[in-house]
Amino acid sequence: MSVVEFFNMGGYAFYVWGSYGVTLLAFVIEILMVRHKRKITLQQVRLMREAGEEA
Amino acid sequence: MLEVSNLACSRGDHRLFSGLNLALLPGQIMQVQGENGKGKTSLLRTLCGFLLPDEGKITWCGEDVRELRENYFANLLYLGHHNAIKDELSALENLQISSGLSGITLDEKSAVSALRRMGLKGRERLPTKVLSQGQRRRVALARLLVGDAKLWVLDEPLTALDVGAVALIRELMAEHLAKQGMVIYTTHQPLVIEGVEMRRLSLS
Amino acid sequence: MNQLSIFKLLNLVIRRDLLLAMRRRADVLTILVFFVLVVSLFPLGVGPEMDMLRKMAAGVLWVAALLASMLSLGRLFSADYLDGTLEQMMLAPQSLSVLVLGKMIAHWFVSGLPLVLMAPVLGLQFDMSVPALLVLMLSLLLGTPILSMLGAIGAALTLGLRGGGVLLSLLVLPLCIPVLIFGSGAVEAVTSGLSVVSNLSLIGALFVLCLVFTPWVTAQALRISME
Amino acid sequence: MAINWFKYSAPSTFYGLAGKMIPWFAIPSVVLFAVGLYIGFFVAPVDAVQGEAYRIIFIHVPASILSMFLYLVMAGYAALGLIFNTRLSSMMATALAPTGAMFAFISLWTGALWGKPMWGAWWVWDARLTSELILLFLYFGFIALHASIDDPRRADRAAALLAIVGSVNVPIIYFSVKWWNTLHQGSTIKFTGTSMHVAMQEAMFITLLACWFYAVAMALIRVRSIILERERNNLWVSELKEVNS
Repeated sequence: MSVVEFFNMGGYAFYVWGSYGVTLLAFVIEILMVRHKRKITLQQVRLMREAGEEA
Repeated sequence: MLEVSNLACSRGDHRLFSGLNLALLPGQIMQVQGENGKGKTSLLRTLCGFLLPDEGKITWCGEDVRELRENYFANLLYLGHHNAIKDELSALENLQISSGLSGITLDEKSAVSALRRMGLKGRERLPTKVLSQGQRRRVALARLLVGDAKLWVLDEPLTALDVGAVALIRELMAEHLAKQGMVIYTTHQPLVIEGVEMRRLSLS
Repeated sequence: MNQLSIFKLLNLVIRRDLLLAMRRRADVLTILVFFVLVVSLFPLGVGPEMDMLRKMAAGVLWVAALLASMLSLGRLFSADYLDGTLEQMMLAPQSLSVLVLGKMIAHWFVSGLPLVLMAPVLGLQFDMSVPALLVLMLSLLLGTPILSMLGAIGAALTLGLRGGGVLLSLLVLPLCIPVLIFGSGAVEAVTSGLSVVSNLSLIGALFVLCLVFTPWVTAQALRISME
Repeated sequence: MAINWFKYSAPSTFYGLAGKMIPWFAIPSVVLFAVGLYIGFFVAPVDAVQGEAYRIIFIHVPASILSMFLYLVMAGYAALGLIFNTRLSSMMATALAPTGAMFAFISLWTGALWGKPMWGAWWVWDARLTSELILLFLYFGFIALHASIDDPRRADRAAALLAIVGSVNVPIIYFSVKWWNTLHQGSTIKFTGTSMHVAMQEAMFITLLACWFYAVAMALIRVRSIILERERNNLWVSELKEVNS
């Protein structure tokens, strides 16, 4: 099973790698979004705390 | 008899007040004082069962309000910032529907006399959208005359009322207290009823 | 005791809402005109060939009925919410579920019934046969109350929210898909000579299911929204 | 020793617990994906009928199962939060929704890409695909309703009620779509089931497990930021090392 044959997927390369590619993309996007949400929340908590200290 | 023990309320995640206790006996009147945003309205709405308190219990004649539900509502009359009247309907229709919902059978004659006493003589059948703000408030207040609710919860009842109307409200409150009714209210104008101890509860 | 009997309470609420609707007769007409408008758009879009139109008539009429009732649901509670009457209704010593059922029935009179009466007229635009028109009316008669009942849940959940109308449709339309399928399926069954009983009984089953559960669920939704 | 579950139901303690659990779900998920896909691509034989295209099922089927399963789990947490008023379960429901929606989307996308070589059309009104599409709408409804309400408490409870009503409707929708589909198109060919080679089933089961681990890890990460957001006024949040660093 040479590498080229593998990627060709018996002529269905577009469909197979299209599916797995988008799935990987969806996973990556979701992970990035969750990390971004965490960063934003931490920033927000810090801002609230500083605002709290000044009041 | 209304009793509140160790009540705590919050709006969103901001704690308004906690550990609040009060007891209102028949024939007593209590004013809730405090600057804006201190939770006066939230307290009144919690008493009516709209807001779920974080802690504490509200009991009516010894039973928890949440179990009583319909029986408690039968004895409760709440007047909020909104007038709770429909602009398309006439004052008479509004009053008949609101009393009908409270389970009070009200014939037209007594409805008209209630509206007349509120100073709406001749305007009973006009759609309320043509009335002035003060007159609309009087239509809302006409509910005080109808029905037998023992506990009045009034959120700033005197707003947009002229001197005559304020005197009328004072008179109605006096009558209600004489009949062993109870009143808990908020207001920004001073209100004194002769011969009655004006209790105060301050939310600080 | 102040607790009204179910029928007295229903009677009171339905009369109140219909009285209000009659004072604002324009709202009733806008729903009907919207229904007629949406249905008439399709031939313009698809082309006037009769056999094509006849095939898609049921689907078009049902989807238009769905959209028309979504349109009017926004006002089911929001008008009362804004002027404080909804608060008083929730404080009335009555069972909230029955009160909400009354409002649903009143809403159906205003938005569902006119659609049922108008549908056959529009059916002629699509050259539908008489039995098809009859089954269409019957399926709409059973189906539109379900739309009002499911829609009431959405209206209660999106009470007082900005962008409530669109959000309401997003929440409720997926839930109405079974009714749409069986409704248009009934008309297709009769045009292709099959028996209509299965479709209509399925819609009837959904109707009873909704009649039992939606008032209580809507009452819970109102309590959540009014907090 | 009886684990005091109520201790962990308080958001502050659950925050720490969730933090420790995330690696225990994230790492196995990656490992299982690698193993599952390896078996799927190298061990499993070529399918007689569909050639190589069938290998898409190793992600399509797990995604479909997960999207349905996560919706029911979400409705379960939502019901718990609504009935017992436990804020943590409502937060869990909110945390699960985006991941569930993503799996529904993946299931639709891979279903379409699989349908093209199999049935010659990108989108086929097959009963399963159509109900998957409706499930995606239900997810969007949940997320949109939750996002459009400012007060977090009302948002949780309103979205919870919608999730419960939705979960009651999922079977009704599925059967009505199935009934509708067979009425118009006749029954579609069945390709999952016993006729599959054992390696195929193994691969699919492993990737299913991998997706499940992934979903739990994502939910835990997201629920931690929701907890932070909701508890930002509380003392324990300001003492957290992440906040001070």
